[in-house]
Amino acid sequence: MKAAVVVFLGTNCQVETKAALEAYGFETKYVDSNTKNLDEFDCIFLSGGFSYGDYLRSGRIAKFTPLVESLYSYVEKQRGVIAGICNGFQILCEAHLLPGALIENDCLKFVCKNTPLELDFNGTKKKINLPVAHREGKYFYRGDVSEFVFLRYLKNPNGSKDNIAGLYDNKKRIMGLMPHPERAFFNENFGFDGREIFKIIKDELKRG
Amino acid sequence: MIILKSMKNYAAKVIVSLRDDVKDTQGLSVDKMLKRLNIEENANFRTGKFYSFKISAQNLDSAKEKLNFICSEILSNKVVEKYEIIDLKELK
Amino acid sequence: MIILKSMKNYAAKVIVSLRDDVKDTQGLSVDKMLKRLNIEENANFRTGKFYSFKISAQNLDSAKEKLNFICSEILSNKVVEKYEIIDLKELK
Amino acid sequence: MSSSVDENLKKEIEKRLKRTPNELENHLFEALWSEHCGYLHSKKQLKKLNFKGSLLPDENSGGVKIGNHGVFFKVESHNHPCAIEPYQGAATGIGGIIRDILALNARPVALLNSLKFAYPDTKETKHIINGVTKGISDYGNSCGISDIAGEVIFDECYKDLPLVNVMAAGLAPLDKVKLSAFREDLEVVLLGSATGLDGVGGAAFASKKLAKNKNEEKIHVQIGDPFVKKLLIEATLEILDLDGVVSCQDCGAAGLLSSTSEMAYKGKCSFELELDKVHLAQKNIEPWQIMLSETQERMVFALKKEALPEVFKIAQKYELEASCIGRTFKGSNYIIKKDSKILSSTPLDVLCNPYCYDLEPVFESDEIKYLKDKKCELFMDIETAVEKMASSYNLVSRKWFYEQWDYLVGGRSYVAPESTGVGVLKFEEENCFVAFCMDTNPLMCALDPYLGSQNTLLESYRNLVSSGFEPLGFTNCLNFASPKGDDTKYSFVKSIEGLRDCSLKLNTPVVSGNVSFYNEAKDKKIYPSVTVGMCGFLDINKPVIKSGFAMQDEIYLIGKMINKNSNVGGSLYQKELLDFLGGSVDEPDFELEDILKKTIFSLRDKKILKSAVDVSKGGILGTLFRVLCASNIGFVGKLINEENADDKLKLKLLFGEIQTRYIISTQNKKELESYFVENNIPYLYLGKCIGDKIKFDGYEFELAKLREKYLNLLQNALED
Ligand SMILES: Nc1ncnc2c1ncn2[C@@H]1O[C@H](COP(=O)(O)OP(=O)(O)O)[C@@H](O)[C@H]1O
Ligand SMILES: [Mg+2]
Repeated sequence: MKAAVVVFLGTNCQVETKAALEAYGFETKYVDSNTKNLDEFDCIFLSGGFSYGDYLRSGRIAKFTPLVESLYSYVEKQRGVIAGICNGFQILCEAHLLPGALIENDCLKFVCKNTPLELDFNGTKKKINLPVAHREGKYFYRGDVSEFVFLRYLKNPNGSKDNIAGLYDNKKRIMGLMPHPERAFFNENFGFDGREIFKIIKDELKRG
Repeated sequence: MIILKSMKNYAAKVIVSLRDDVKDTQGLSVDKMLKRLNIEENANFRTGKFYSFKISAQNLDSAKEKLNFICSEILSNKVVEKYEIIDLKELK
Repeated sequence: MIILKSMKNYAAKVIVSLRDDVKDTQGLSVDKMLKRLNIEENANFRTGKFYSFKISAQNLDSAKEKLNFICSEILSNKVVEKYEIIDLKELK
Repeated sequence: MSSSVDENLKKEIEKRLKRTPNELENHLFEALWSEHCGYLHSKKQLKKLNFKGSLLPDENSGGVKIGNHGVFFKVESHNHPCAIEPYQGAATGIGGIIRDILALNARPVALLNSLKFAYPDTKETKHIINGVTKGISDYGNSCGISDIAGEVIFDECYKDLPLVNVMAAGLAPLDKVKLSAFREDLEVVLLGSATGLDGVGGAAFASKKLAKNKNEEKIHVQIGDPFVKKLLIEATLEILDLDGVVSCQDCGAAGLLSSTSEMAYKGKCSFELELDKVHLAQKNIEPWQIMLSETQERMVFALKKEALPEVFKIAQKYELEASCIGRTFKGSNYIIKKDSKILSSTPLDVLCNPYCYDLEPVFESDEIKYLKDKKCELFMDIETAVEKMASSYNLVSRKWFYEQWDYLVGGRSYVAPESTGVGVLKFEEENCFVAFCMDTNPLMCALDPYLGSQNTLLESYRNLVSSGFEPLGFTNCLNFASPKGDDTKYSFVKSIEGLRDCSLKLNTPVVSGNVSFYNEAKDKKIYPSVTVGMCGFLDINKPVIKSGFAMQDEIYLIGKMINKNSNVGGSLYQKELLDFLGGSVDEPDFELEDILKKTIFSLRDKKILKSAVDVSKGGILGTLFRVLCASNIGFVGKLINEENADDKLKLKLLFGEIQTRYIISTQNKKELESYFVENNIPYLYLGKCIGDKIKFDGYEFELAKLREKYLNLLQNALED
């Protein structure tokens, strides 16, 4: 399976994300913001960081790149899975590939800490811990997205509506989450629960 | 981009703020502070972002159109934000 | 704080932005993007914050005084920022 | 010439130059012959330090060698800028120290900081603390460099005089390291943000006392752009890997002038700078302003002509501006040209080799003697004392700070903050972990700069040892008041001698550092604040030792034993509980330090050791209290080891700070004690982790109550 790890100017979690994907058996490649065709990849990863400095609003400027253009056609063709972590999630929301938006944390500060979460995938619920690290991670939406939510905070760190930490689009081909699974992957001190997220993605891909 | 001879420059000022159904946490925090400092009981703060910039266009109408595009597509996200043009005038 | 019977309410709108001699890094970055997107060659973007709120005072003059105090002491940092009152009027 | 260069220096310059400097040159000298750039008062003293075993101590940053890699680390002060504009001051401090590491072609991988503030109870101080914290957060997080450790100290001597010392660490394969010296016949390229008026005159500003009115200083504010910094990091690392790129230096204090003149001086060749070539942020900027601008996010490269196209290509890829601003050639002059006219040509050995003052001989003043001779006769009852110490700003959790800083980005961070005394990075390239920490002990340095600076260095050393790391080298930041003052001269010289002697005894060199004088305002100066940042090594197959306790852990003290005759001058409890500063500072026992290190390492290897922590601020009880709160575990035991102790003595035994001690825990009492006996290790059984109370010698405290303060005191103070 082949995964692309997207590197915008200002992205900074690509190394860990790539390492985690490779540990999960993906063949991975970095792609930059000018990439116009993503068809060779089964899975596109938008990793964390501060794309274009997160100026104006997190994820906003990245939206205007050829890469995000090509994400639209990737989705249209139903080619593979797209996953956005942290800044990647913000970009997907700004690009309206996922519903809702991520706005400034209620505490008005950057928050970096390990948080307990409930992972709810295919009907099985599980408690996991993942680190979060963001300033604009409060999820806001209108309408009802509950059936697409797969990750909720058990101790809400940012004021997200309904404790939402991660969700799918309605076809379950695009997923976004604020916590960093790639940071809970290699080291007992931060746990290994991140692997659960990569497993879901792999299962999604197998599902075809 | 080809800049035509007939292009004029316009100065634009815009405010982008959260929609009314989105909690304005920053505003609430200033409210609290003013209350604590005994300055204002209930200031009902709303916050937004202010942008001023120059755009070039052939006439005021097309400047307006361009400005609306910039505001709706680049400076704001309609899911959570709204914008208000507070000034647009030709630069001489 | 004792709120006197004769207090009136005023609506204030304020813009706080970087002083002209202070580099606006966000603005520079947006300039670059607008150029990259072929939207505007040299937009000279400046960014700031917008606040709207209510203040109570006995008359317009003391409202102004209070507003200036809030702007200079709470909403802005005079080392790098300036403020501009764009509106102050009585609320009926 | 401007008033900030004194008359004697002015004469010296004319004598060496054999003419009167012109207007532009006046500005050049004012900057390069400033304390900040020229180290006028410190240069002779710094030579005393022990650099033996360090890697490239004369470069932008020195380091230590691990296998085929260099680990480079350095600390920088941004005290003056933070007093004026805390947010930008802290941000650009981080930006600056990152560049010093980057210039060597080392990827910056970690940040640390040592912050000193007044107590957070006034609006002004809260503004400073919030601004500094957010500045570090917005800048460091956005650049993608994890903030792994540091310290925060509160004392009223830092009122309006905050100290913001930031440290960066980076890694580079030894064969890729680039130096800063020019060579002849190279093109010189300036990469990064367009030069503007920001920060003009910053070097001179940092070389004098703060003016009373902050607004007078506004022209000096430097503005940081972390996004551009991130691009600059990536672009620089690519450029420095190109063939034909010879040398590199950052543009820090005194900007373009300081970097290029130093590079030329080190490279023993002439440099000709063409001002018209420099890419500018604004028109109407004077030649001297271009030279002295401290616009952030700029790097200087010297390279062979053939490499130019590749360099510009990389710049373009990262959307950075670059310009070729001049060239080097055989000679020894620094030449500035504009419109093909020569504006200035000065010999580099005059420009870059400022007059240096002698601080010696120095004397211990009556005031210091008086302090040392003072005896602490004050006391209070133990219950109140414990409650008070448990809610000391200086002892509670730093969570409020570090949760605003990304301590995980980059994939190397190995432990969470406060789980050990150091920040740890995985360094798989050399199959090891490296750890860093920062420490300062202003109270001890105020009483006895010689022992105080030794104890500071040893605190870092013990932080590393208690986590299982072998100390390799250290950096330092010497924060002092004006070097014109006799007390400051004395404490500066003694601090350096303390660091030197301690470093020789530990066989651990200094690799880099920074000096910040003039931390004083009208009627007020800071305590001498010697900040140490240390680096250590651990084999990747060995466990990092944590400080946390678990239920049923048996707790021991090893090392020096405190008694009624111990010297506890400079202990936190005297200052915080009794408002007392005086008495003699305890001396370290170097032989025992080494024995304790070996003990901890071998107990770890025998798997007898569960946790270890050095005993520092707050003494035995202060240290226990912090670990118990962090671990959320109760304790029952005996801490007072003298018969019939009164409250005064009890305070000393519980909270007194002496050197060369650790608290360790085990689940294997028998083996541990027999190891101690066999190896003749001084130890004391303190008690056991059990229940939800802290109980000792007839006293009893609810853990939950103390812990609430421990976790939330700072947040409550700072967010209110
Ligand atoms: N206290 C100190 N201990 C050891 N080295 C020091 C100390 N202060 C300065 N240095 C060294 O002097 C050199 C010049 O420092 P500095 O002017 O601060 O560099 P930069 O301008 O690159 O920040 C560096 O190599 C630095 O490590
Ligand atoms: Mg340097």
